[in-house]
Amino acid sequence: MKQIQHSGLQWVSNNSTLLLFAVAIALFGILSPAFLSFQNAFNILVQAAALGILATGMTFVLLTAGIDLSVGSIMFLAGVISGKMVVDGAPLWWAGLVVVVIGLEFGCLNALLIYRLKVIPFIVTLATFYVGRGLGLFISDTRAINLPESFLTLGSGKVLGIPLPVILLFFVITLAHLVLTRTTFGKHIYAVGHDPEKARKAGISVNRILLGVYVICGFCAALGGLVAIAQLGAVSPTFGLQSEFMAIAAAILGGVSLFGGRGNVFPGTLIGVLLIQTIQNGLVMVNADPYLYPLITAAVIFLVVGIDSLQNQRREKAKRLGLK
Amino acid sequence: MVKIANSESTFVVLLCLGYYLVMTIIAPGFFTVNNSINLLFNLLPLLIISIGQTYVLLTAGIDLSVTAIVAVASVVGGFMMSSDTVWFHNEFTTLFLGILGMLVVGVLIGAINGWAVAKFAMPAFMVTLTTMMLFSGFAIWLTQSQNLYNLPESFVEMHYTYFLGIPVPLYIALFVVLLAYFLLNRTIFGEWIYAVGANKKTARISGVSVSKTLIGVYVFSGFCAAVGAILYTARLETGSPVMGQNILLDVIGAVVIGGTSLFGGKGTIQGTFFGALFMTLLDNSLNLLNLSFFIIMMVKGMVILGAAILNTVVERSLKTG
Amino acid sequence: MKRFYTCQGLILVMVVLALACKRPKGRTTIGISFETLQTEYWVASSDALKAACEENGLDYLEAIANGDANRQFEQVNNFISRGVDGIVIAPKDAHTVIPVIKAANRAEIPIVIYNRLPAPNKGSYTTIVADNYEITKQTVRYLGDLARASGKQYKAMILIGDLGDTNAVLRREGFNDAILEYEDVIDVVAEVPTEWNQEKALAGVTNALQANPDIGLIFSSSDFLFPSVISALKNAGKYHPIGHEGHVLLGGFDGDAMAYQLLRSNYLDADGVQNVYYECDLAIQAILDILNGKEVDSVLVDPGFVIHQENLEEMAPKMWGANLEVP
Amino acid sequence: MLLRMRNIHKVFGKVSVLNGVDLQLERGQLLGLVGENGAGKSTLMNILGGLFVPTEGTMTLDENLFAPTSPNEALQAGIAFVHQELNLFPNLSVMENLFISGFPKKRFLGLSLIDQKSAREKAKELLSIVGLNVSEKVKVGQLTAAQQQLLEITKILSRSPRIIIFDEPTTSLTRHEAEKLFQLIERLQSEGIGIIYISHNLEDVMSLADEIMVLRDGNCVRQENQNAFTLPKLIKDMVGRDLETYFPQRDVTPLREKCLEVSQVGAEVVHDVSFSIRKKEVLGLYGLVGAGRSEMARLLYGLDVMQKGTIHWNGQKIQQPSPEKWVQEGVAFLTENRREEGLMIQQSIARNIQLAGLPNYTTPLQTVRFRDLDSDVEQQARANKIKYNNLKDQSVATLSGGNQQKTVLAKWLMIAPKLLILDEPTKGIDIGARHDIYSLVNDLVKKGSSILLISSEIEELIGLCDRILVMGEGRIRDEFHKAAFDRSAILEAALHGKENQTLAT
Repeated sequence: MKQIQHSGLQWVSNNSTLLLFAVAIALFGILSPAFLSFQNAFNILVQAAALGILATGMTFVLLTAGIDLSVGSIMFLAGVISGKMVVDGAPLWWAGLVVVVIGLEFGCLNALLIYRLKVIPFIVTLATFYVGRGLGLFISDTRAINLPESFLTLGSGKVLGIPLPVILLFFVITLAHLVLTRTTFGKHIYAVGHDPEKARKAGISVNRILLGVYVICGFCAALGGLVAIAQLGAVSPTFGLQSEFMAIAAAILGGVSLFGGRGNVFPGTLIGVLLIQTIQNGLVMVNADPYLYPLITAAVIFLVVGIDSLQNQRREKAKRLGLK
Repeated sequence: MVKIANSESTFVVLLCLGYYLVMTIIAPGFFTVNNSINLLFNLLPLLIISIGQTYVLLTAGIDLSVTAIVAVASVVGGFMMSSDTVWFHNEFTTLFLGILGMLVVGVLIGAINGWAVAKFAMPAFMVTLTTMMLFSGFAIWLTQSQNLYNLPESFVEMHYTYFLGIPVPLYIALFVVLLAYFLLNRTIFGEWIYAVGANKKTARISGVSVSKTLIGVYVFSGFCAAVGAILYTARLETGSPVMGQNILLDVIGAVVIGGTSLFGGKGTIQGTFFGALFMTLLDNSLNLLNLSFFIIMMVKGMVILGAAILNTVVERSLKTG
Repeated sequence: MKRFYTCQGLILVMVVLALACKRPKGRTTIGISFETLQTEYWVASSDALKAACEENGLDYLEAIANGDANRQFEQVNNFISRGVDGIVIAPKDAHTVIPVIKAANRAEIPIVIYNRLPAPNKGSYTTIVADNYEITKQTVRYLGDLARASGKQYKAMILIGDLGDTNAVLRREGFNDAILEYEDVIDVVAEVPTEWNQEKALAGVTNALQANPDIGLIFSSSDFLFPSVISALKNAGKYHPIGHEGHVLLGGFDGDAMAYQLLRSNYLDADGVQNVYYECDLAIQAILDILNGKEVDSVLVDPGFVIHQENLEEMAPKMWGANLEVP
Repeated sequence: MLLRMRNIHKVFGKVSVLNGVDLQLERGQLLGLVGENGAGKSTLMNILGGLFVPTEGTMTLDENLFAPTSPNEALQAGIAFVHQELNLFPNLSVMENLFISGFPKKRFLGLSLIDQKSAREKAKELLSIVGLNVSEKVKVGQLTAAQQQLLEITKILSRSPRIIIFDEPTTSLTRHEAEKLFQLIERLQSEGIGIIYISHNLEDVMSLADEIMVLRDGNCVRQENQNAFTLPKLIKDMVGRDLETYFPQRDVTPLREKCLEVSQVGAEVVHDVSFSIRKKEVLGLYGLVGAGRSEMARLLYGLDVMQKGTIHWNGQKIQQPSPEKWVQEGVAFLTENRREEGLMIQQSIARNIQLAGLPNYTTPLQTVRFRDLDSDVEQQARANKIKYNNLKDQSVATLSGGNQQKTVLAKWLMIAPKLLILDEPTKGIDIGARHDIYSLVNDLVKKGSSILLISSEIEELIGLCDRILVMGEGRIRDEFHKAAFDRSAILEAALHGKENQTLAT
């Protein structure tokens, strides 16, 4: 009997995010019937698209025990440059391409500094965070850029009745899931994240893996930025601020470890993203004080991280004692 | 170099010195009394907050919540001292309790950080990230995004009040710096900080009270952030929920340039002093050269990166040679 | 030794960087400090101020604080260190400008506050400000008349700005006072706090429209929030031109290019306009007057005007947004 | 001749680790390689494994010259190394670990994907060869130590090796699991694979090996057929002298008075352990790895949570033991893993030595009396014969293993411990430093302290202890008094246990 109770408790703490997600849905559903509408479910997905894409990229980096603080700046810089281009009459696809290239370049820069010069990811990406945002502000002259109609249609467009951002989100998540579970590269990411030294011994080129994950993260940041501005219709100087933290939080909520090697994009990170977005949306639906949003979101993250840390302590001890 | 700096901080001392000389020549209005006072007042809060951060980094932690602590302390101080809310009628009581309230807020948030890091073994990055979100949200919620004004005259005039020919904030900063230096270099707490940062397991087995030490450093960081908030609030004559939201880079940058390792166990107060000085010099001089803040932002980012690269290069050459 | 060379290298870079910067000339210099250039209104103001300086043969330094009051304070202090002859500041809010005024007074440099009225204080300064309350009231009255003429009942929403900013407060008051006169036809159901932030505005309007799908009148305290309003309206399927039966009455404030375009394309009903060129000329003139020892009033008011579909042709030339390129 | 290493020399900096070692290995032969820690076993094997290039000497593999410059090259040539620390990723599945260096692939929509189906089939096939009966989908972290070891061997077999080096393969295995491993090794031998087997468990080596090679101080003492060895002879070859002279004499007899009494202590892997230590007593604790020795010590010291039982210290009951309390009481714990739990590796020697004793050097204001502290630290460093250049500026990372261990010991001697718990104090330490440590221990006992010595080396325990407890499967199985010390009886107790003897099959 005791054994069953114990494992039940374990299940709860192992799936704290999923549970919170269910609780959140039930709670908001009771408080506001409109919350449970089909339309609102789509709303949540649309609003989650940008963060979801961002967090997917972040998951790759976190899996190697790295961190990328520069994603918000990449979003911003990509938004500013593409916005300027479109305003100046460049075609949309050309701007989109430039956005992607910026994301890739920033990812390369991060990765090169990390593995060539052996500076820790935190400092490297903190620096590129400031350089990127500074550059963006320099180019935009700190002005907001209002985008033409064509951008907005990208954000609100639908294919077969499904909003474009949602399609993009699911495409990115499916691809990421495939890469992580079905390719050598994906398996090597987990290996490097667990122990780079062991990975090297197993004949894995750690540098190539690092390059790969930061490039993917940069790419996702740019893409996420594109999705976000296509919904906003404008790039303000505060665009993307703190996005990196939300992306990290979403991934951590989804069970990704800051210390590498543990976690997945699907269902992990996706659930984390949906939890955050559901809370945000639900608070709106029940007409909560908007100033409470960050408080509640932060409290939820704190809770999940706390539970995970206790879990982790237990795992470590079990590992040391050779138990399962 | 004399004992003012050990080998680790020689670099940053030279950097400050050289930079100061160059700017004296080329930056208009740099080498003036007015600007020197300016420099000093810009330096003090950053220095104080960076010193708190140094303590945390020495234990291989990080405190991202300093910006939120500055904001909450500023707001609470504003509430307690503003003549719009009239809590106390005596100016001295207002001032005393207001400042005490700010310090208590800092210490409390620090204690929450430390408690979560020490007792739940939560990663410091996540703990302070969430407390940052939580408390900056809290500050905005508390004030509904409003600023608090009409602070007591004696409080807002702090920067222009001289005692024995020295402005009051300098005394405050001096107190914090000396306290920090004393705690770190003369007491068992300081030795324990280095030990916890160098190797938590070894420290624990050697009888070091790891949780007390960890809670201690986060509390100290919170305290320093609150002192920084006092200076910021007085200077801007406003209790603001967004106070200090842009200083995180400057703080971490100052500490890292000052030679403190993010992996713990290595770093000094002297180093952080010069690190903070360099960040302030950079800001002030580039400003005087009429560069906009975003260019300064980029330069700062690159300078931090440069310092980190140099640090690893030096460390590697020490290892191989 | 290696370290020594690195130091040298760093210093060299700095020297080059510094030399690349402009050195000021010996003429009268004005320090222009903007809290933000985020909106077109500030951009246009900044351009107009610089143009006014050049017209009067003045040099200028410009600093932008990107919404950080503390940074703005430090930037103005740096102006003072550099020995500017006058300061024009568009401050973050009514109170954080007070220490700035004090610093300028201490250094005995004339200071002009542009577009935002400071809270009462003992400093000496001159404020150039549009009559936010009155212009808003007139604008909303026009919308109210339209509502009453239609004979329908309207649910209304206002996007309010940063309430630390006097302008936002006055515009809100103007809106509320004007609406009181139309209580019979207009019911205010939503007040969306935006803190002058487009993302917050988008979320707020979207959610308000979700909660009250029958909102029929929206007033935005600033034109730069229109992209958010329109995006939200489109998502809710409520974005229709004037004349369409689902048209939502729209009002704004500032008179920027987007507002002009919306007026032209028949989506915007009325817009309160501040006269940027007039205000900027006033600002520079005020500084020159003070430098020449003349007395200047502490508040100089720009009366502004309301532009709407009926007086569009007549007033467009005076609307600053109409003279900008449409983005 | 499958492998021949001739006249191998290896010099690191100024230290000569190998001085002309010769080694021969036939196909299907098992060579037991024994020697004390620091004798040069791992260096020799690392040269064979391509990690180091010998300073002098040649190797031939199947009569062809063989000079690997990287582990990969050695692997290509068919030299496989089963390290003590397995090169597995616990966060990946069995199948993924098997193919981590090269997955079977297929193409799908232009993407190069892992061919799950053929990978799974191949994995199943490989697993069945070694008789590892687990699903290929299971995460490696969920396997037992023995299963992980088998998996590592499976991984190696998939590359068809010619020589496999086993480095202490049984340390984390139960006896039963070890027996199964031996069967597998025998099978590998019968397939013509040459095996080099390194172990401290001399009984195992004696029973498994065809030939035994003894290394001491970088020299090959002997390589001969195993028949030529007897256990005492083997030990003498390894240590270089008789045990009596190897361990310094101590003329102290334990007092009657007990200082520590432990009763019915238990937690996850420790069950109902009761024992006591007398003042001035050296109590040994022997057991195989996994017997729960270190775990028991950690429990006592408050590093893990004690679920039941009581501890009395000098008659006082200790509530919720913690390192902090123990250090205050004068109880020290030198742990097994020096780098992770004993030292602050990047910090100076002085900082390391002073750490535990700091509370004894504080004023009421909590400031540290640095002058007294510094002189005492220096004195202690000298007393411990630590070889250093600069106490305050030199990091312990620059010291040799022996000097590092002496530094940890110095840290504990600074609190003048009344009870010192030593967990494998001489692991990986050269003979000279060992001797120094033994002397320090004896001196301490003479001054009135007690010692709890945990060791895997029976000789060490016999040489130093007044009494030896033997642990197995988390319980105390037997107790031996100095007069009745008997190497094989102790080992027998550890392997099978007194109570279990009849049950053992």
